[in-house]
Amino acid sequence: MSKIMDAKVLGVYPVAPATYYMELEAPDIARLAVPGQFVHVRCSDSQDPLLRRPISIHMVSRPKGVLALLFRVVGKGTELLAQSKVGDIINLMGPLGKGFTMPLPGSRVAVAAGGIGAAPLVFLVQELAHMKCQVTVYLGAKDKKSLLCDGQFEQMEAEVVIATDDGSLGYKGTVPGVMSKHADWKRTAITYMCGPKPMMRDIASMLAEADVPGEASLEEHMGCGIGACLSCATKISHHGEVTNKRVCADGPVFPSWQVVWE
Amino acid sequence: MSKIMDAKVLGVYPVAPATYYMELEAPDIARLAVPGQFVHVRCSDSQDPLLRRPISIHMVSRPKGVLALLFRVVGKGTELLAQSKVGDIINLMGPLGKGFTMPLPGSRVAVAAGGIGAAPLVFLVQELAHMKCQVTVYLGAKDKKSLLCDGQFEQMEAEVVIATDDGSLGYKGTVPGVMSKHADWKRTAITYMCGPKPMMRDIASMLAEADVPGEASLEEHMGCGIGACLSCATKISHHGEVTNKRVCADGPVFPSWQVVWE
Amino acid sequence: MRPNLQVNIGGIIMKNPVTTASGTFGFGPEYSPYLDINKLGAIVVKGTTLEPREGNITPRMAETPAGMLNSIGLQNPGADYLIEKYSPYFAGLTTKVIVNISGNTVEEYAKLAAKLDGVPGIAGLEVNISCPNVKMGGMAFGADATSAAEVTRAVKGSTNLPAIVKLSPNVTDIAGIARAVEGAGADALSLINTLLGMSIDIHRRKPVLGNIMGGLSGPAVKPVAVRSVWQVYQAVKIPLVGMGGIVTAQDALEFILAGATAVAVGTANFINPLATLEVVQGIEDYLIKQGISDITELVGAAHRS
Amino acid sequence: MRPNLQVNIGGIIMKNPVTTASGTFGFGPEYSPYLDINKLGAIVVKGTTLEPREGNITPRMAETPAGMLNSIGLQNPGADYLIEKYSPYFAGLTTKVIVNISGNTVEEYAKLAAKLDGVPGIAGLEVNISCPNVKMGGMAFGADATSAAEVTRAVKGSTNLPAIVKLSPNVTDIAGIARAVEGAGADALSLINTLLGMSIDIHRRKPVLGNIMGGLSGPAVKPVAVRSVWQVYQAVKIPLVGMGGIVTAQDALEFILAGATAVAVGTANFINPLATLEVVQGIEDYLIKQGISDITELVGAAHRS
Ligand SMILES: Cc1cc2nc3c(=O)[nH]c(=O)nc-3n(C[C@H](O)[C@H](O)[C@H](O)COP(=O)(O)OP(=O)(O)OC[C@H]3O[C@@H](n4cnc5c(N)ncnc54)[C@H](O)[C@@H]3O)c2cc1C
Ligand SMILES: Cc1cc2nc3c(=O)[nH]c(=O)nc-3n(C[C@H](O)[C@H](O)[C@H](O)COP(=O)(O)OP(=O)(O)OC[C@H]3O[C@@H](n4cnc5c(N)ncnc54)[C@H](O)[C@@H]3O)c2cc1C
Ligand SMILES: Cc1cc2nc3c(=O)[nH]c(=O)nc-3n(C[C@H](O)[C@H](O)[C@H](O)COP(=O)(O)O)c2cc1C
Ligand SMILES: Cc1cc2nc3c(=O)[nH]c(=O)nc-3n(C[C@H](O)[C@H](O)[C@H](O)COP(=O)(O)O)c2cc1C
Ligand code: FES
Ligand code: FES
Repeated sequence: MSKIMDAKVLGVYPVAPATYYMELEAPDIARLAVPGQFVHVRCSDSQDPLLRRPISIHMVSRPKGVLALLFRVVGKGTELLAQSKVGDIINLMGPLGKGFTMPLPGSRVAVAAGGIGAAPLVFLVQELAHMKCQVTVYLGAKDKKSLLCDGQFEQMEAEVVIATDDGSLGYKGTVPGVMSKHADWKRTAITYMCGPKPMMRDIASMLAEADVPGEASLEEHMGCGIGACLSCATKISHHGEVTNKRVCADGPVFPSWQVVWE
Repeated sequence: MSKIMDAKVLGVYPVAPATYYMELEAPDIARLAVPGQFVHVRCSDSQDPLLRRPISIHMVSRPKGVLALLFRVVGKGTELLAQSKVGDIINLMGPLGKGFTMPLPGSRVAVAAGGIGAAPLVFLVQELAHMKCQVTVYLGAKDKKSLLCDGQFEQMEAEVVIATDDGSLGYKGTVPGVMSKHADWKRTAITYMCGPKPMMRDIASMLAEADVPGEASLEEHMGCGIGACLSCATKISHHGEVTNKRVCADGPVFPSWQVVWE
Repeated sequence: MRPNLQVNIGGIIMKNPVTTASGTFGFGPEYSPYLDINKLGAIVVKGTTLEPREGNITPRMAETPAGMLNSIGLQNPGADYLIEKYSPYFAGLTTKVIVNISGNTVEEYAKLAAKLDGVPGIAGLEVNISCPNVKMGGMAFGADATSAAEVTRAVKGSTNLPAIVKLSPNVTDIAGIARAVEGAGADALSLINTLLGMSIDIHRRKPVLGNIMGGLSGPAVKPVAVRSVWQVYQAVKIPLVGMGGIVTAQDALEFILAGATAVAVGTANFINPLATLEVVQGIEDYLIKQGISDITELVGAAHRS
Repeated sequence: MRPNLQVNIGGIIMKNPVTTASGTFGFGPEYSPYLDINKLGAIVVKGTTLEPREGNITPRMAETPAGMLNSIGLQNPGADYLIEKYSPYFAGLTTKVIVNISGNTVEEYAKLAAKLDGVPGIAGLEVNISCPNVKMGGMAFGADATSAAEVTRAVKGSTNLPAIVKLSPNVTDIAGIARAVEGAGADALSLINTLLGMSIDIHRRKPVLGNIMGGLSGPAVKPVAVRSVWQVYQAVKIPLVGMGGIVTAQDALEFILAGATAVAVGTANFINPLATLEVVQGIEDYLIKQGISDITELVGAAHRS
């Protein structure tokens, strides 16, 4: 079974401003994927855009063999993806990368999601729910209408704490802002996070201060997506030694205290 | 009124192996075009393929504001055109180039068409029919199933003489071959031609020998399509002097005896 | 308030920083059915030589990934024809007209420069020492700092028109050549001319272009062009006209941020005859959005960030 | 009858003419989940230096029209690690493994060449004198005929392994450098390395790449690469490995017809991990269709048409 395949588009739906939910028929990925992994997507058959685009695995349905993606249109590649129609064939590589480290069943954990960073965390919370973990999601967005996945998290019986930049829903401010008002996350086994770098950097330092472990899902521009080209280097500090790790193959998930936040 | 416009696709139909008929809503082109002119078509919004593709005006319906194209899929650009769907928007420049010189009304004329070269000649015969000209079409193709536009020519009451390379319909052989058996074209006011270069070269020399005027529609790879870049040069001999003329702006139709056939 | 778009290219005052790349815009009238040429900062017309030239054999053009090869070979009606037939048209335009010149010898460049001096309607010369498509009068002069400087000196000594010297990217050290040309008196530099390239027809097993090699242009070359502008900006003080693959205002802004005072649109005209105007508009929109009152503030800004 | 695909690159016998471009295929194992590496004529592994290197700061990659810029900067675990960790893997492959080497000084190249001599599993060296992404040990050596020859001589004097010297396209006269390198004893040449380019982020008003400039690769550069192979084929007698923008067998055949005895697939691996195998298959199909019994008949055929 190869890690490269053609997948049929089952549906594409707008869910928020410039944000789309897509379902693909990809049974091998659905079967093998773990939360935090991604697929490397060929958005066009032409040479413009040339390269694949990394997109997190948002959800899978193993019985149905379905892979779901949630993505924001930011440029040519995601624009083409958003325009695809039911029945179109999209070439995928995956599942790629190392996912989140799962806690012991029944643990209490925190999840911090900013903007489109919510995408991979739905799959994570799904698995955490299966493991009967007690999950608090700190969910941030620009405003109410940009908020993503709140309903999904609630359905999975996570406690959801919302923060919006403009205060149009929940706490007015950022995710680290709302976390600093809540002490809950300090008593969890681990905090998982995905979102803008400044958000993750701030949370990472709060975690470090409180001496709580955390894992962050990072982004870097990617060439190969499988560890061969070294495009996606990120600085990771381990026992005081800083080395370049590959987001695609060594990550995208790294211990938050090891990430050299720049 | 600009010569550049977005045109809506009204229909795309396969009509022969790798050959498509397409209708576009383009009232300005329908109104202004004369037979032998072409449109310069943007086949994709991406930079691959980069350049426009020149396609002859196959037919127009002035009352309906419809432009029809007939094209063969040979590469990326024509492949994309063939894949377009009803409602798609295609950017066009046109009508471009100089068309055929029309004869006196009621004249007797010959038309020689080889393969996809039939495309612009349908529009021509349409106009000739309006002018009550007596038209003989020498129509060639590889085989019966590749033959194009025979029905259309017959509907316009042209006499149609068919030649196929494999003899699966009509005379077995080439268009110049069948013409050499017919003497009719020698008694016409002019012979119009469009098709592969060797075909046109042979007919041009037959015409020269018989001292009958002819006009040939040429092809060259094009950049701008409007005479600015000099990509599409072709050698034209005029009063013994050979100069480079632009197929896009000085042609695509040239007197067949002036073309330097190489 | 609308931002200032006016720039000065070695004495040629352009109302906005957008011009056309020589050889891609004919002499101007070809594009009149599509846009109001007077809305451009300047137009640079087809490469002109002392005598008329027929150019290279066909095919002269081949599409490549996000680019095209051309081997036109400077087909043009010659300087006398230009002066007689086109200069009255040029004189009637309110945009600036820059004539691109080439020669087989240094003397030919000088003669041509002298001949065009004082012709009404001509605002400046672009000295092409970088055409890859002709044996002489082309890239040979631009490939070497000494000969590039020699041509520049000869032109400057023969005319009062501002001279923009056009550089080739097919060199080891473009900054060194730029310095030599500046030292020889060039008023401005334009870059890049096309990259030397070729395609092979695998069915006929021979080169696609009649002339074998040709010049690569279009979006494909943009990264090389931006890099060249970046390097030359660090090497000289005279203004630069940046070009190579500009399709949109975003592309043009990359060149301006890298150090170009003006930009030229070439191959993109073939795809979108309105590209130049859209670039002008897009630059203005960007300035407004970013709260910048004068385009010249942006020139080379990426070096200072 | 199946045509002969075997070629000889300066003593390295490849079962077919298709290999991988250094830096785009890791050390091999990365691509094993996607294809059977032993079906390739050879693999060229990531650029290796005497000491481990961390490479350049990020961002290290930017997409461009039909191309990409990289400024990896030779991040690699060093020669000792390669020998210890990867050479047993190499020795277990039936395809040929070529190690791409770089150094800061001529001596480093020599030491590295000596060190890799006799290591099981290594069939040859590709000497990178053309990396645009490191201050030393890179393009500087390849930009000048004298230093290119010097590196070549030093390597050849230190090893019995066949040496393929990799040329830079960022030069005025690639054929001249090729001749100098051939004269210094190179067994084969590979070309092209990346074109020096850059992109600017117009929102942040600074270069996209952390290292400012990077190397342009992918389909965009193909015309420059084919032209380089064409020119170098006319200048030297040693075999050439052609690369730059190869995505399909058609692309590869352009290089072979221009004069390349073998070809390497680089950036295309990122888009389609099976690209190399598809190129092998497509070349074989073409030979059969054209009734050619031996690939070597095709090498440089476009010069003879
Ligand atoms: C491991 C990983 C998982 C991701 N998961 C998701 C997801 O689930 N949903 C989602 O909306 N986005 C996700 N992203 C970001 C997504 O890859 C980019 O938004 C996308 O590549 C942009 O492509 P474009 O052509 O639309 O934009 P352009 O800006 O035109 O892209 C130009 C180039 O930059 C690269 N690029 C641009 N932004 C990013 C970015 N943020 N990260 C990496 N490369 C980038 C593109 O891949 C391309 O090579 C993920 C990124 C990574 C690294
Ligand atoms: C004035 C004129 C009228 C034409 N009318 C028709 C028509 O009515 N129906 C039809 O099927 N074809 C017509 N052609 C040919 C048509 O333009 C080409 O088949 C088409 O450009 C091929 O594009 P592609 O991307 O499919 O092929 P590719 O081979 O991928 O094209 C690569 C490049 O070569 C150019 N090219 C390839 N073949 C030709 C050609 N024969 N002539 C000019 N450029 C070419 C393309 O435009 C492109 O720049 C006409 C050509 C000209 C010059
Ligand atoms: C068809 C064509 C003809 C050209 N003719 C000339 C010329 O006569 N003189 C010249 O200096 N440059 C000429 N050039 C080069 C362009 O002016 C420009 O430098 C180059 O195309 C890069 O810009 P672009 O990528 O925007 O096209 C020509 C380019 C093309 C495509
Ligand atoms: C990400 C990346 C890393 C590269 N690293 C090296 C290297 O270490 N050594 C080297 O000689 N060339 C290196 N190259 C250049 C390639 O080997 C090749 O010469 C170039 O990319 C052109 O081929 P392509 O267009 O098929 O990619 C690298 C290219 C890329 C894209
Ligand atoms: S994207 Fe190639 S190593 Fe990560
Ligand atoms: S295509 Fe540009 S002049 Fe004809």
